[in-house]
Amino acid sequence: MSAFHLGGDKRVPLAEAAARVGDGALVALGGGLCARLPMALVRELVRQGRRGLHLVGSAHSIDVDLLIATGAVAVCEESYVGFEQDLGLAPAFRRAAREGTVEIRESCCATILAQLRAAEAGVPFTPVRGIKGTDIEGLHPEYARMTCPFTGEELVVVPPLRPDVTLLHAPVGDAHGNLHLDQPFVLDERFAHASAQVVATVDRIVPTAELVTSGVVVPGHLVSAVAEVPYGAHPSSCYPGYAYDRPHLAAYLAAATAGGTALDEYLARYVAVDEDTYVKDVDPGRLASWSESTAAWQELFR
Amino acid sequence: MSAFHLGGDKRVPLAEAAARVGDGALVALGGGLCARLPMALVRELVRQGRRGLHLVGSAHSIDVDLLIATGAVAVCEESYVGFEQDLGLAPAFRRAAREGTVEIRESCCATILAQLRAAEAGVPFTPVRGIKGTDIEGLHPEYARMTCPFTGEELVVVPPLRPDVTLLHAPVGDAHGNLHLDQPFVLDERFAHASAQVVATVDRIVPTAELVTSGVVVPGHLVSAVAEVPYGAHPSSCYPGYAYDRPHLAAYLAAATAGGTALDEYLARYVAVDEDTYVKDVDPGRLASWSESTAAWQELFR
Amino acid sequence: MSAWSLDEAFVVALARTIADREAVFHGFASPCAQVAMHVAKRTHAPDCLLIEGATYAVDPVPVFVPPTGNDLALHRDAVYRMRFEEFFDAACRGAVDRMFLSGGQIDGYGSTNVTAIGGMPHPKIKLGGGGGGGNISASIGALTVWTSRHRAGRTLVADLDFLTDLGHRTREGTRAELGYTGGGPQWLVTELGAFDFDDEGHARLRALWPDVTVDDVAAATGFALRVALDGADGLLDPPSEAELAAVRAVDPLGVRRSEFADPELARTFSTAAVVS
Amino acid sequence: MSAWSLDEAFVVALARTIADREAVFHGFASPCAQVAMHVAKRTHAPDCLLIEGATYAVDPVPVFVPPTGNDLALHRDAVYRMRFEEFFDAACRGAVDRMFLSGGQIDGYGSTNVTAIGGMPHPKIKLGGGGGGGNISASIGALTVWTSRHRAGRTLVADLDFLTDLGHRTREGTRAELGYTGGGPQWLVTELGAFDFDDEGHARLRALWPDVTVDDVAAATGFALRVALDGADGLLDPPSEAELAAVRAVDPLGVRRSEFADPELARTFSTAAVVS
Repeated sequence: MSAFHLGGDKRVPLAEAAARVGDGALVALGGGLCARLPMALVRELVRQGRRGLHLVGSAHSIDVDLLIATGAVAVCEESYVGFEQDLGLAPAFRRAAREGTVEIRESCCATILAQLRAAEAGVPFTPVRGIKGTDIEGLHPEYARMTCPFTGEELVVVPPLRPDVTLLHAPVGDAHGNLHLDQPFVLDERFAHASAQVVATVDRIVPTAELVTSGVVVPGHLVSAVAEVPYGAHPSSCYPGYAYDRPHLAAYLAAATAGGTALDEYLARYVAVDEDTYVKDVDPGRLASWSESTAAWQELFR
Repeated sequence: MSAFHLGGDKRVPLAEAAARVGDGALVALGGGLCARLPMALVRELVRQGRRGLHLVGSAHSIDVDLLIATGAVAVCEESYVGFEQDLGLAPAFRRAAREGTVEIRESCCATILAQLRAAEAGVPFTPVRGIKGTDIEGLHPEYARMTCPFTGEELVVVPPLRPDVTLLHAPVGDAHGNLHLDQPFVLDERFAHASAQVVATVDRIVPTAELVTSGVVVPGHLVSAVAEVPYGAHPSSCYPGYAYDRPHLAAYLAAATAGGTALDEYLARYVAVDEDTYVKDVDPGRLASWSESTAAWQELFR
Repeated sequence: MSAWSLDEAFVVALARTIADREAVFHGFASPCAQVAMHVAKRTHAPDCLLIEGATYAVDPVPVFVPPTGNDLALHRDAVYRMRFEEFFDAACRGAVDRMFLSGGQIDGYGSTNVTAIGGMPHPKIKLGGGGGGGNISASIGALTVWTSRHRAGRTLVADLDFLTDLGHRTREGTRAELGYTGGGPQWLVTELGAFDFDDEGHARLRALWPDVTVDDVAAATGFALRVALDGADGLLDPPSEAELAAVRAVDPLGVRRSEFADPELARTFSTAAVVS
Repeated sequence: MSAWSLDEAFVVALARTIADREAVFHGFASPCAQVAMHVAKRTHAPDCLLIEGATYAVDPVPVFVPPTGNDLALHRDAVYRMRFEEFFDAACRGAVDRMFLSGGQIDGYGSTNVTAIGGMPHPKIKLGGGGGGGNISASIGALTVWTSRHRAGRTLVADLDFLTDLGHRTREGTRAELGYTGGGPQWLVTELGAFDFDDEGHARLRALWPDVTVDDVAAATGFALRVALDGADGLLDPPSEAELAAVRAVDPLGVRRSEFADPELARTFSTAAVVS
């Protein structure tokens, strides 16, 4: 009845959570860069052979690249996909752009934000500052220009962005789908409110009272399913549990850059397996060493 | 240099804080209904004889009514002014509306919100859902209508709302103007970001480290001045310190309804005096009894 | 034998307009609606999403209902509190299923005036104002409109002095013509009876309180009465013991009673007979 | 006698473009700018408002600069963290005074391409993308543009393959014609020299690193060089001991070095002479 997701126990196995994402869905990815990415859900979507996804997000990395590498993506509407100065360009993304196998509808952070807010506020258009005069505007025939009735200036206006589903990973949640995140929240809150549903993984399900002490950031009434998947953001970070797994990311990049057999081997070893096997293999427990000392923390990045 | 208010110790006496509000200023009032209203600042504005204010806010009560009663207000752009079912209509507001001494530009909560967001996001117009077809629209010649370029539907569009100053009261703050509030924040955050400056009172100035434990809600870089004024929200509530002072509010309403000498006596006793004298007179310490027991809490409302 | 007062049954009637698994909201200065929501949550609608008025707290369990709507007693220990903008966005995009609205004047299409008797800019009586109603009455799924001041004859009017909140029709046209997807007023509950809204969006009397006649209602109503008395889905039926217990537990201070004129508060009923 | 490397002096030059009491921001994947901001905060601009890249933390004291921009090491113990929307709103309304921008291509007007070499929809090399630059380059007070890849000759170009971020002019016209109030590029710092922007909004070479000639710059630059060598307000002057100490303290992992080709990292200088 309600557009909200009311009541009850929303815990499901990971496979069932990922099954909420249909082929061709408009999917928002939570987290940003190499932090708090919903990687267990991404891997499960690959396992389930999802196709034709329209991805939207701000600045992302292995989540988007892995989905592209496995042929799951039709449209990529992110503001950035890559591995920063540390590990460089995103190989599958770069190849797909060159070969035209994915439609690259590159966007800008504040434009995506404006579109999400329009969706949240139930209005069919909203103006944005900037973009006008850039070539980003030309990638978006769905935008328009309008003249301000008060000042006479012309601005780009954009339609609302209403993801079918937002995929989030949080360190803790409860059985009702209430989630606690630490800052930066990136666009997670805005995605959650603008989407038809949120599907979440959490490192730990905790009692509601414990969650309230930390603070509920995304309320359960926006969440349709939550799966407990320890290390569900790996190889991205999810503090305080685990830092970014630089060697694993480098291994992915080498495999994805080489493609062919190398990529197949990566996928067979890390994606085709279940998450328990994955965790045993990658041993993410070592990434908790960040909290031991500054030296130990730095060591994870050398 | 920056539009933000950077650095330094921003503590000032109450008189100096209120002096940041000029005659004719567009003033946003924090808090809502009878909770966390910036009453010490309101009383000080009356003492200083401020005139011609344009008030904006959501649902307010004695803050607006007292400023109107003392002739400080030219334009009232609130979504509600009154004392709910408990104490009824706002006497000075009602009288001023009837006599035409204040321009009543009544607005709606979500419209004010949309206007503040336009100011925050630096855009010169924004559409709103609703309002169209109501008589509220007719009170606002500054609104317009536009046709959505995507759907063809006609919506009301509104200009940004950029208060000259937002007046806030918070239970605690630090010397840099960082403020902690408890929810509901009402429009305090949005006002703070959309305004040229925030002027705040706090019940207590605490060390920054202590404030961080509670959580900074309004950051110091939005705040130009902060004054420590214990019970600065009285007779509205500021939990956990003090509940709503129902007998005092009833006394104000009786005086403002009667007008003339009765109002003069109220003003002489409670407004013309300094805040120390005020606090000694009204004895707000008794309003901490809410935390003793449910019975004691209820007693405050009987 | 059970006995109850009109104010209790009135709150129960409002509560019964809420379906389970709805997201429901009341504005401030609305104690009857406020109490009704908590009664519904504790009786037939445990899985409704209750958004507690001016606190925007989700499914709180109030310590008690105080006479002011932004008070800690209403939301202490809530698991989650919406931000102001979060609630209004949800309401504007149609994610809120029901809101309670009242007014100093209500017309036959369920539009309300909470701004000014005598209209603007020269009001005879300036009322408090509409809060967010002018926005969200457009987009919320359904509205339960109520008044406890029907009998005096000045509330249900043919023409509003000022239209603050949207019913089924304004001078500019219908909801559909205005482009609003919210369903508009579904029920209008008064201290005399209960109305729904017909295919033209006009109020239609569906039930009376036991001590009220159609003539009483007609005499108090400024628009032409449309009548289809069929019990109004049981809205005005005697409260159950559970409902009465919930009213009394939620509202020990009797804040709901502040909405009624004294003579209405004297109206009492029992399972045996009307005791008036 | 003090000695330093080009990467250290480069970061110091970027830092010196920041005035005290400015609100400054760097995008992600920008370690030189990131380190520069913390160097400025610890030396000549203690009262700048430092917004730490993709964490949006205000005036944090990083434990160290890690090689990824959304990491707890950058903002642990920060007094305040902006929300994503809070930062972008502030930038869009003009409350942020300076941003650092780089690009795979930069034209004479300081516009940048971080989207695609070879343009869209058929890129030869798809770059990462612009983050929020396409919006906020319009409205931020001033931009410090930099590149550590000038020498190769493909970065400073006459015409961009794709315009991601706004310099002083686009095909559609000037900033004023586009209606943008942000001041646009103020400085362009490269591993060869430093440019400002003249009255036409075009880059103008103002200073060279000690081991670089105008001919070196001309050979590496795709647009016609405008030259007004006057020291560029000392941007490229030798770092002070305090500045060098700050660089080394902020960036013990040398993350800034990832921006440079190996030969550039071998460039070292001292107070006595250029040692190259």
